[in-house]
Amino acid sequence: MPHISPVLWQFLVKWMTNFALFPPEASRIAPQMDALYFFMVLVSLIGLTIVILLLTSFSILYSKKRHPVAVQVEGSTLLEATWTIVPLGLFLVMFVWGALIYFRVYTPPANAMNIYVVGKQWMWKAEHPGGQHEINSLHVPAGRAVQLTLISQDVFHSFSIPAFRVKREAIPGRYTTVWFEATTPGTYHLFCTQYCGTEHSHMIGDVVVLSPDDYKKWLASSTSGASLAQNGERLFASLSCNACHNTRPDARGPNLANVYGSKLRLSNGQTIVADEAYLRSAILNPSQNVMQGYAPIMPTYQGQVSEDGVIALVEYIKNLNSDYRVQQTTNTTELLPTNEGKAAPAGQKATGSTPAGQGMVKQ
Amino acid sequence: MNYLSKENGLLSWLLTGDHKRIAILYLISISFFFFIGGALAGLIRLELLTPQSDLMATDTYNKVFSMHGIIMIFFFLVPSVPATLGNFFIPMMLGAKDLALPKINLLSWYLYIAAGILALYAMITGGVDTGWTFTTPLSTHYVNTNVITTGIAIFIAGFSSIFTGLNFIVTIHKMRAPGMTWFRMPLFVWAHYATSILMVLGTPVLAIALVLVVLERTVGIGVFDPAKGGDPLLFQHLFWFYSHPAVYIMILPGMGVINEVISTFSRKRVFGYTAVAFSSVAIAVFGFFVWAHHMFIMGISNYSVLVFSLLTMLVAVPSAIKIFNWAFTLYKGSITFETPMIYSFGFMGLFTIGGLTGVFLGTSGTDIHLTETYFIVAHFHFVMVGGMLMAFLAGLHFWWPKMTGRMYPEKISQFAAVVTFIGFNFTFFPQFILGMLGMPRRYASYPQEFQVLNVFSTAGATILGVGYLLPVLYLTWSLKYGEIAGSNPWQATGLEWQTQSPPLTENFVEIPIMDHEVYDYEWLERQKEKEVASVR
Amino acid sequence: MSDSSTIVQGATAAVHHEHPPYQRHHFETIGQQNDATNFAMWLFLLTEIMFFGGLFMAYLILRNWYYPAFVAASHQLNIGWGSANTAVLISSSFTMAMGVWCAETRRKSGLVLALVATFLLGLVFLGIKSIEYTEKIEKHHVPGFHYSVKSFVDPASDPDVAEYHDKPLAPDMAQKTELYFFLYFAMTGMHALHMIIGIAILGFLIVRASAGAYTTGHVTFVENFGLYWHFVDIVWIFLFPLLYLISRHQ
Amino acid sequence: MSEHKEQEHHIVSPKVYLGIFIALLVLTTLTVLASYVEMGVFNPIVALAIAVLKAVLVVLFFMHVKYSTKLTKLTVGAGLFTFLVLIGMTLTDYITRAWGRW
Repeated sequence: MPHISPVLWQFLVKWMTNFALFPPEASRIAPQMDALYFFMVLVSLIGLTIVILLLTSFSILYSKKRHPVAVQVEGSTLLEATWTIVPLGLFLVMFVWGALIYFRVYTPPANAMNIYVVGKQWMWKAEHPGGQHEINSLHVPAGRAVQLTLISQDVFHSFSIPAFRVKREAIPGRYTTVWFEATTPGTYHLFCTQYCGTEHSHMIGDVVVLSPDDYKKWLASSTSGASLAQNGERLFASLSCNACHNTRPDARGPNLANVYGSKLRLSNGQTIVADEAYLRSAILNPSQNVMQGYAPIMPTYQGQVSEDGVIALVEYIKNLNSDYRVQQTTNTTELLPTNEGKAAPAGQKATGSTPAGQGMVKQ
Repeated sequence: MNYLSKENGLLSWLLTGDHKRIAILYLISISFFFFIGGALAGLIRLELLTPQSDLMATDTYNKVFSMHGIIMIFFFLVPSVPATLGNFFIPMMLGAKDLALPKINLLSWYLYIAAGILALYAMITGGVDTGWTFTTPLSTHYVNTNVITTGIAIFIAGFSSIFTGLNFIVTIHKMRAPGMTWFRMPLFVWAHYATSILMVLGTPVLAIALVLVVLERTVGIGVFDPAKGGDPLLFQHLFWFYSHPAVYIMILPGMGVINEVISTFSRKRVFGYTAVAFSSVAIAVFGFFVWAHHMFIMGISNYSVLVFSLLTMLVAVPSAIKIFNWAFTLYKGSITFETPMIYSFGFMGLFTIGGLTGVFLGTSGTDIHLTETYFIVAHFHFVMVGGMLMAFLAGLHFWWPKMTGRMYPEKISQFAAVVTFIGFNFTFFPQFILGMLGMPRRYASYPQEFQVLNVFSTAGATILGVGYLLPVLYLTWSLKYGEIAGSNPWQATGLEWQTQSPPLTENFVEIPIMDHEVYDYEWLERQKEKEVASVR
Repeated sequence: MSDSSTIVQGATAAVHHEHPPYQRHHFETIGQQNDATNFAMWLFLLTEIMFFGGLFMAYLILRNWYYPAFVAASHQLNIGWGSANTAVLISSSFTMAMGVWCAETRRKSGLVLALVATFLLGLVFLGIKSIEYTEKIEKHHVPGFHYSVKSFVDPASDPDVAEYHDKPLAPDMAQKTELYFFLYFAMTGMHALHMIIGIAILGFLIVRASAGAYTTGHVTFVENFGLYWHFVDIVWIFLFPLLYLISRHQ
Repeated sequence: MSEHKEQEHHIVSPKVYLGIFIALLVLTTLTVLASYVEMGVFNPIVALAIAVLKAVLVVLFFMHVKYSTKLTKLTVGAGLFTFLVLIGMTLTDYITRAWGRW
């Protein structure tokens, strides 16, 4: 078979070199998750072995040939209690251990750097605070906690990085978050794991973990000219948000400086922490989030601003930390300060002419 | 004279009120749907032989796996054991002439057929590509396939299932023969009682969820549409409120079959009858409290995750109890290894794996990594195919002599059982590893390094396919050429075996009186002695 | 037997005895048959509870999220018609219960009369419901069909709600009234569908009852239908306060 | 037949029906009037309490549950229980979503 064997050989070579049985562990959480996983595998193997041993040994010992007449046994409370309580105990251990890991994965540390990820049919768009955009790839530094704030523009998607053992659904209408700390530089799979329509299986990409130095280089080389906050600022001005949200004493809307992270009193008496989710909701469903002392006059921007636009606005508001900045925005969008956000790239100059805000307002 | 030969002609079947004939109608129809679903599964495995989506385009693949899921779940697994074996044997095991509501029973078959035709129509005229889960807003706003037709089909199939369950509950409560107390009922009946509770209470919630999806597609206003203020997670809650208990609807009847088979072929009463009976009911009750473990990473509240994860651990325990009770039923028995027994051994091994891997997914931490991957695909196929289908085949072989009056050929069927077991493991075990590697489910294409395991899986599926075709051939053959079975070929104790095979339309010449425990093999011996004495 | 207040049916009859004509062959006694069908009806009502349960669930969540919209939208419902319909339905339940009593005590003309009254009250209910639906259609309050939020962003323009002095809703909240009306139509529509099915069966019952079918001791069919009818009544008993009476003060 | 007893058929007197009918009408009037009174959080509670009371009256007397077997009572209870499971367990998600944002 001279024709077949080279083909077969090629296949074998390809398979052997590409073959995987266990995913790489490339994040801080991965070994912890795997420890639990292997504990459960071990328990399962022991359980399975016991069952198989029981079945085979009884089958041999009490086969009709050896044991022609059955002896009736009623049952045994002691035995039954054993195999009720022992599995229950083991399952409860797994529950507690699993819950600890679950909360760890979905509770980002306070110092995590934030990257926004928008899922849409059928691509992932990552937006870095420095204004870098990526489609179907995500560059992150090793050794630093990275928080992803996910949202979907259409259907449910799920952002899965098997090598990091993390996964979170991007759902329409609400931010979800997940975080990880990559440990090993390299390129890893990024999958959409929630079925999302025709091209679901092509909604894949790469997560590139870079060493801190490489990451800095990457940030500098892939900047789009304006940071996310600057894009937000432009959008803020073009939507005339500053007509109400300004520093004038007769302003119709609350001043947004330092609003992020503060506790707000709403007109319905509730207090709420102004986080990303709140800011997003306040833009899209303003009447449910009116601050005390203000009239519910703000129009909704639902359907007018894309998710990317909302992200830019949220990022802008997050970074508004002085009245001066607000006034600047009110007067002009041309005066863009440098180094605004904590993760904004150093030495970046805004040109003001870059139409980075384009495409953020739905036509 | 028996139920098969009493009347002839198509109409005598289509208008029958006899639970046994309806069971046969169901058996034929679910087999038909099983092979359609199986063919679709074959297409899926063929496509996944190579990393690229080269056999079919991604949208075709999406339709294929969606229809595979819909047909297998709603048109095969849910009605499989209850509507065939349950329908046939519950009245007989209870010593009744029929189910309590024969007309409703026939109606439920017609609903099933109507739903099946509608689903096939939807499939032929363009298919549906939402997956069997109909996730909103994908199913409501982002696909242009036959979601409405399929939704209506499942709605109707749901009512078929409700009526079956309702009928069983009424029958079990009201139609038991004299002396047939609750704790003298075969465990098969207990399992069906638990199943029926789930059917009656769970299915309507699925029905209303589908109605809302259909309304959202037609009228376009969204209880599930975030753009209009609705919540897509609400659909998930309603859907899984049924669809999680539905997996117990699919597995509990199978567990019922295993009880009967293991007891019969080890000549022993089931170890800890009461515990097994109550564990069925416990599964049914706890089954309603755990649905949100399908939504752990979907953005439900973390505290809610804690509650549902904990309750999931509790629901795993009754299954563990059953497995060990079955194993200990063999203890000091006198075991023979006929085909149903081989299938039951297969069931116990595979269901143990399926159940334990379920715990991986119910544990919130590992669920993050394993959910939505091939791990979950492998898990539920171990439970559904390795568990339920094995049990169904065990039951089918076990009761075949009673249903048809003929024996199946023993050697070849033992061979088929072994082939099925081997093929199954080859098909689905590699998928656990694929899942741990992170291969997402519902992918038409995948990265290179997953190919080897996928090739294993496809090769296994081929063996599995042979394993499923064999019974069709030899069982059909046995209808004409099989040995005459006699009324009780297995020397089993159930009331259904104490009457002729195939049974009379009225099941019993006179209503039996249950004066002994079920699984009482000594009673059976005494009966035989009495018969011998009376002949003398 | 019929004039005592308690009938013990069937009891411990032997296997072979005279069957009444309406006893199905697979039951041993008529009592067993009655029990079985009665129990089956209850189980069916159980599924109905869960069926409406899904809608109530959706209502509960959305009402808590968009309370102002739900209040304003509920003011669009006419409380007069709503209360009248509640009374009509309660009356029909009463006549139905009387019908069952007539069947039990073998009063044929009484039974027919009660069933006809129930039938007519059911039709009155649907008539009033259709008047209400027409109002909604005229005001473009049917979700999905040219839905208009005018009455909510500018309540002054709507004389129907003048008595409540509603404040104008913010536009985003006003949109949510569409969700209220969706639930309103889904819940009352599903309820009306049950009424229509019930009325159709009632028509059948009236014909059979006037032929004397249910006054010979075989009352289960009437009784079980009564259970269904009362269940539909109960659903309305909950729908009425939830949809009409969210908040009528101000 | 078997050992299980068939249910005794109790005929409810029309007087009882009439009483329940009047009670239901009174409660309907009451619930309408209550909705016009400002009671804050108690408005929906009162409305639902009256509705539950009305439903209980219908179930117990019009539907004869008061005179029925334990099985019927258990069935009604099971329906109510499952309905509450649906509502309650779903609410564990909705109520706690706002508890700290993750």
